[in-house]
Amino acid sequence: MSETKKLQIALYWGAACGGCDVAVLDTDAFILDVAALADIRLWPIAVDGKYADIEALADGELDVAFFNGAVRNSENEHIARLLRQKSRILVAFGSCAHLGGIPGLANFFTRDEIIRTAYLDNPSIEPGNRTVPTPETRVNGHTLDIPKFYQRVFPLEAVVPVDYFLPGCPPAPDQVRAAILAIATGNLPARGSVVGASERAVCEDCKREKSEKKIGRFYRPWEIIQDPTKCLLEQGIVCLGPATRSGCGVRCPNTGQGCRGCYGPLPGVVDQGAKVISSLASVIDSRDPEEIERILDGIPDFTAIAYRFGLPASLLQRRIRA
Amino acid sequence: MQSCKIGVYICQCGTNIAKMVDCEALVAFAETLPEVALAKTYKYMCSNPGQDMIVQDIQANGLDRVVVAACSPRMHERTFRNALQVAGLNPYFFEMANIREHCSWVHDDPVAATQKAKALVRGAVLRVARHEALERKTVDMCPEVLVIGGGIAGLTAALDIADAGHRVHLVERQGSLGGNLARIDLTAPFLNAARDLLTERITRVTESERIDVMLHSRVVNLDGFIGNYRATVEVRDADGLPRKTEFLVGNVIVATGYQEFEASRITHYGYGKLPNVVTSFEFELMLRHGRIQMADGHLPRFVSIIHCVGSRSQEFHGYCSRVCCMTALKYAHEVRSAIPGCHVSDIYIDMHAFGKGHEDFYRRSSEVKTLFLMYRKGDRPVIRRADPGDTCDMLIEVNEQLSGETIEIPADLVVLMVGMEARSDAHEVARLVNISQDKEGWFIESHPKLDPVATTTDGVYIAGTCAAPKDIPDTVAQARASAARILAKVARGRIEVDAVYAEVDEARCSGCRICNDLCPYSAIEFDAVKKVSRVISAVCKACGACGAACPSGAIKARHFTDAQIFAQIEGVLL
Amino acid sequence: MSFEPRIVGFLCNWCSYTGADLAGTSRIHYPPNVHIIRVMCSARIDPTFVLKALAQGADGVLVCGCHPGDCHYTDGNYKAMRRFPLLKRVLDAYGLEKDRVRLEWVSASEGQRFADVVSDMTERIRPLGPCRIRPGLQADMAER
Amino acid sequence: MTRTISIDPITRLEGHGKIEIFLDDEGAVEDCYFQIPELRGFERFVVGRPLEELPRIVTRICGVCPASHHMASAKAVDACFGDECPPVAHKLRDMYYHAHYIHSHIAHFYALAAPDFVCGPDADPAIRNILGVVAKVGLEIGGRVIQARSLAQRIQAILGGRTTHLVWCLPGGVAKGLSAQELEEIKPMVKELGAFADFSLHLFRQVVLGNAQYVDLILNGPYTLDVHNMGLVDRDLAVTFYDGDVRVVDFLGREICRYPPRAYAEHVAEHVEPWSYLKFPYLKKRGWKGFTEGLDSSLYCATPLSRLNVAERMATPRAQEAREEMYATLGGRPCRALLANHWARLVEMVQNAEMLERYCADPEITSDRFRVVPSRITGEGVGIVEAMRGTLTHHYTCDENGICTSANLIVGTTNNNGPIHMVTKKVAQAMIQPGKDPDPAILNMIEMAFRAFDPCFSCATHSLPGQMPLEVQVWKGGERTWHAKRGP
Repeated sequence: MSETKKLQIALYWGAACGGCDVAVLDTDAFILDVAALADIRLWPIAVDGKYADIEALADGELDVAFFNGAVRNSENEHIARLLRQKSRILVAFGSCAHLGGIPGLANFFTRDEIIRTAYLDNPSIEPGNRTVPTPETRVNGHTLDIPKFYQRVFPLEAVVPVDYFLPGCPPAPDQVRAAILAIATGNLPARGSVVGASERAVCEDCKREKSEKKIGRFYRPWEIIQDPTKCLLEQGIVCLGPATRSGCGVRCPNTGQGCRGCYGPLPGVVDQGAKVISSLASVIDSRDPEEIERILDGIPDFTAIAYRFGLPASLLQRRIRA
Repeated sequence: MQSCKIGVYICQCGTNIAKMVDCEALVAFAETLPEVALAKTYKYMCSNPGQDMIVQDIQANGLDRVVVAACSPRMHERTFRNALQVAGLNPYFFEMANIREHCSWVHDDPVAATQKAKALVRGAVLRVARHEALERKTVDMCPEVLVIGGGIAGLTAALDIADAGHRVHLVERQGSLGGNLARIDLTAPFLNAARDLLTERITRVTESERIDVMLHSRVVNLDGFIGNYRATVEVRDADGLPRKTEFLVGNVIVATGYQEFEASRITHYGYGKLPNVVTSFEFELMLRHGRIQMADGHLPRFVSIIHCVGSRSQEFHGYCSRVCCMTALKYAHEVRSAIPGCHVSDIYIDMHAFGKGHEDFYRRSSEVKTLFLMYRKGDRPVIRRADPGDTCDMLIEVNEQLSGETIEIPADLVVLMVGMEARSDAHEVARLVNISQDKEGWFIESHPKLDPVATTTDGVYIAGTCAAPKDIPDTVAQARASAARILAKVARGRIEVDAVYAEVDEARCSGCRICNDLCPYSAIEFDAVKKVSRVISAVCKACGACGAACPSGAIKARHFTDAQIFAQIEGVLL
Repeated sequence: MSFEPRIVGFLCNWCSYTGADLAGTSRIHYPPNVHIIRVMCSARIDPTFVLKALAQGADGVLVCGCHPGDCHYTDGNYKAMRRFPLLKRVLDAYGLEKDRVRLEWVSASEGQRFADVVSDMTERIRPLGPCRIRPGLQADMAER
Repeated sequence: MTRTISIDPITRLEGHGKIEIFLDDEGAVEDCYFQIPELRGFERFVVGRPLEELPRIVTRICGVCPASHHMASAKAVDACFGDECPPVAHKLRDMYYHAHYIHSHIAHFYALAAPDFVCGPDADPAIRNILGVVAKVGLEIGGRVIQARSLAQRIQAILGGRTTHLVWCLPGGVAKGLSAQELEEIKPMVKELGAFADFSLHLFRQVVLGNAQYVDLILNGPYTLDVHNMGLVDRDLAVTFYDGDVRVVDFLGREICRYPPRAYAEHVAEHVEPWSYLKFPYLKKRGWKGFTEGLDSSLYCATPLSRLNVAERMATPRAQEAREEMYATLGGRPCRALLANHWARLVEMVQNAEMLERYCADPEITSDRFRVVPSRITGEGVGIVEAMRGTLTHHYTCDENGICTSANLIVGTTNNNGPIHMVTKKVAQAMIQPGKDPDPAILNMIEMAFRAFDPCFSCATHSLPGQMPLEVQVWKGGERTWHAKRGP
């Protein structure tokens, strides 16, 4: 090739909220640099494109595809496979693609439970309704398809091989900027690595004062007025900061709320929630089984806190179905 | 992970393993496992030829990992690690699969047992592939020794160490040395005076320049690790006021002894209510005062000795206190000598006379017309006050086993042979020096047979009756053994500490400080400048609590890493 | 063939593993369903290990440590004691049957107790049938 | 033989939309379906969660308007906790929300709507995007747009700690207040945003109103629907966003109903079709009447224009002036021209900027009384806000421990599902004539219809607001006979 080829990139989504794309927009003027640096072949928020355009690409024609969102239905999976095929580098962009994200909380329920709540059992549903969406419907002699709603949510990696993971819900714009630059310059770590995040936990960047920990009581965040200078955990407010990669800019603890782990587990940790169990419980200040139970009662619904962003990527992945 | 060459050795343990586990099938199975270069089975892997086989295979075949499926690693892990070392391989490239204690000895279906053995071997193979070479560190060994307890065990150990030229700190709770032995008159079976045994030792100890005796004292804290313990002792001065003193020692001997069973717990012996029912220690006091008498000062005409008071019973202690039978015979002997014509009856369950000269002593005692009555365990004799017209103070009813009859005998004095039990404060001592107790409260040895004076804490030894009931020769032997063990280590000057400890990857530590308060040994320090936590490896005892708790995965429990345990989990789920 | 539960046992070296050894030296028979993994202290048992075993196909997980107050490492078993109820809450949220995961204190002298625990646990898991975690996850992939 | 035209996916709105057009034997449009293929199930999986976690979970319904969900959720949670939230907290939240509106409206107007008008509806699709707009208006203005959006984000970050997916509100108030120092930091930004809102209106007048062709398109294109309007109004019946009563006004301007949030279920119901995951809300008291227009219809729009249509006035003077200008130009209130939504958005932006100025001058805004510890749990609450893309309802119940026992959500764009479905068919019928091959311009026509709604199917279908690269396929007997697409 005689002239330097511009980077061919695509941004696309699965079951997502759009926050990841907003995070890219939040790089502000950097977007203009990206436009100069690369051909954005596909970015539905700002640039036209559709499935057929991806399909028309040669295999590996894209240098990088950023996939945000989880895999919730057959359409998400289809796009994921297509992008994998067309891209040299596939990046799981944001918590949902990385770990399943908040949509992954649906893995505590079955498909039927979700459908029932959405379409049958709720106070504003049409009286007497018994209709629920179905993958294939015959209407007036026509067939209408909608994607198959899977039993559960998958992270991107469960469906296709992923080269890099850019964590965060959403990824911090600075990290997005750095990651795109790293890719543009080929300055990348080994495949399979997490990029755009620290190798240390959120506490590293958290300015709150930390000391030895002993927790005699957990508080729900609204139950006490917290000290803005002290470690939240030491005040009994559940914070996943110690078990979560930094890189977010300590957004939640700085606001006065405990971290919920969107940047995912630290290197080598296979189950973020298990680490939260282990660390949090270890510092409970009691040796009496009944008192320990009482202290733990101070964290209702612990599981959905510990696995807020990572349930589909956890070891057990979902609630066991009968 | 680099690929490796694993040798797998299946021990038949004579027939202990082979009779339940198909060792050949296990070999064939092991050969199919990833990275296994060779698999063999042998009669006794722990034997010299067995170890040689490993050494030769390592050298000839370039093995770099070894799995031995045999007995418990608590038995022979050290043996095989040494073999690896001999062969020039890092000793931590070794893993044992426990197919004897956990398999062949506890299962009765050969098919299921073999299947389980395969799973255990697979776990070990997958694990060992992830083992890392670990280097042991050496630290200075402080030659001074702390001896806790000034009884015969403590005195003996202290003298041996002092005689070898090292300083000893001897801490005794009481105001005098000698312990329980000082309460005894003559010893069985050779009837040496206890006083003679003790006096010479106490004199030497108190006069020794190298032994610092602290009476009315107790150890209140012990920090550190082998070679480098810091002891804090609370000493009472002349006015009885406590003051604390601190000193460094390299090793500790725990020789805190026993306490006697509280006889009043067996209510129908009437101890504490019937004036002429006494314990063996009270009887010793009479002997030492030279007069065997009833509470009213009269000489007894009928003396009964009851064995196993508190011992060998379901309600109290299940074990035998070991010294009482011979002591009882000694009493019979002494009563007969002191009060000729006095009728002595000896009420026992079995007569335990297993020591040197004991059987002979028993035979001689039987010849002095002692009436032996055998009762059944759980069917204790009953003592009651005699009626006013009777010629004796009490009557004892015994269901006599040999005759099969219920016999009532008169008694003016009843001696209860109270057993030994762990001291009520043994628990505090155990925590202080970080050793374990068994369910009866006795301190647990490192190995009941092969390492009976060491404990699970390096540098802490046990001697005498704090570990279990024993007689004087055994106590003294243990005391001298622990002293010898310490002297051997002190002689080397430096001590190798285990390579298994936790370490913090500072590049991964966020300084969250979750771990800081978890270490029971305060081995974790926080660097306030770098804002990271750090493990002082020499202080770490490798429990792994911090590794499990570290939310960042920044703490690695060496030799028990996540990767190793995950591999083993995968492996055992065959 | 009848269902034989596969149970992974995590035992502390000083009490429970020694207790299991004692069951062996005492020739106390018990079912062969528990496969023991030795750790130095029950405090080393990261809840991840339990989840990992379940995800790998274990039908049950047994965690054993020294009796409270008797830890070789002073208070390691209290750490296990604190983590376990939280882990149980999580497993409950995942829908796991309670009997599949168990924490027991077994001392070095309790060979019989170890054998009893294994027998009891095996018999409680047997009627539950194989744990559905692993086949469930495999079915998820197939269902897509 | 029926022919099918498939437009799949409708990316620039949110990716996850699909239009199927069925032609009869003559080639006329027989049926047209707007399908939403995505469901995530938030209503189910927030059940069992502690209520205080909900505001920080539901933001992930939509990353484009997370603050809308956060605020609606916070208000529903407040209600479940007995509404003890102090006034300062409400002011801070409202202030945040105005900044959020500005950010969203800027993004929509400049990135999504402006390409049509600035570059022209017929411009090469490859440049019909924000970059094309920048190229046309110049880098200076382009830079100013990016900066204004960035300022709006910055104000949110200062107030609530985060922009996308904030975690700020909790039962009893907000987790952090506004310091005097932070207020001083915000003030110049607010000033610039005020100026920018005026500038945007000016640009609109210049580019759109100055072009007779565009005005004609707005007023006379196929983009009108005779359905009703829904929006929040304050006590003075002025436009409001964070809090108020819901008012529904028919397309002739007559009030159908006005109700407080807690009464929503008496007035709104949702119809389900098996061929879409997105429900179709309608006016409950009228019953489901199908996809029909007219005074009897039970369908309504909830858009910026609807908000202006249901309100009697704007809440601030400069916005009121802008509103009067708009209605005067478009032939009075209410207005049914869907493309007027773009203008309405700019009018709203003026009010947002003026409200920010008002809060900056409020001495109470830096008070530390931004949170109380709630004293009770009442068990049920409804929170309604105006999301940028329509009236947003969150309804929760909880147990005595404050654990969510049920949740019902009617999301902004969902309100417009029926109207969008209908306007799609309307456009298709206008563009596809018997005996004629489908005109490729159908893509643009449908795109513009959608863009008027700014449908956020992240919220509703859960994808992105954005470009709408369309693909039309005509099927005959299972074979594709015609294919048109808009691509990069």
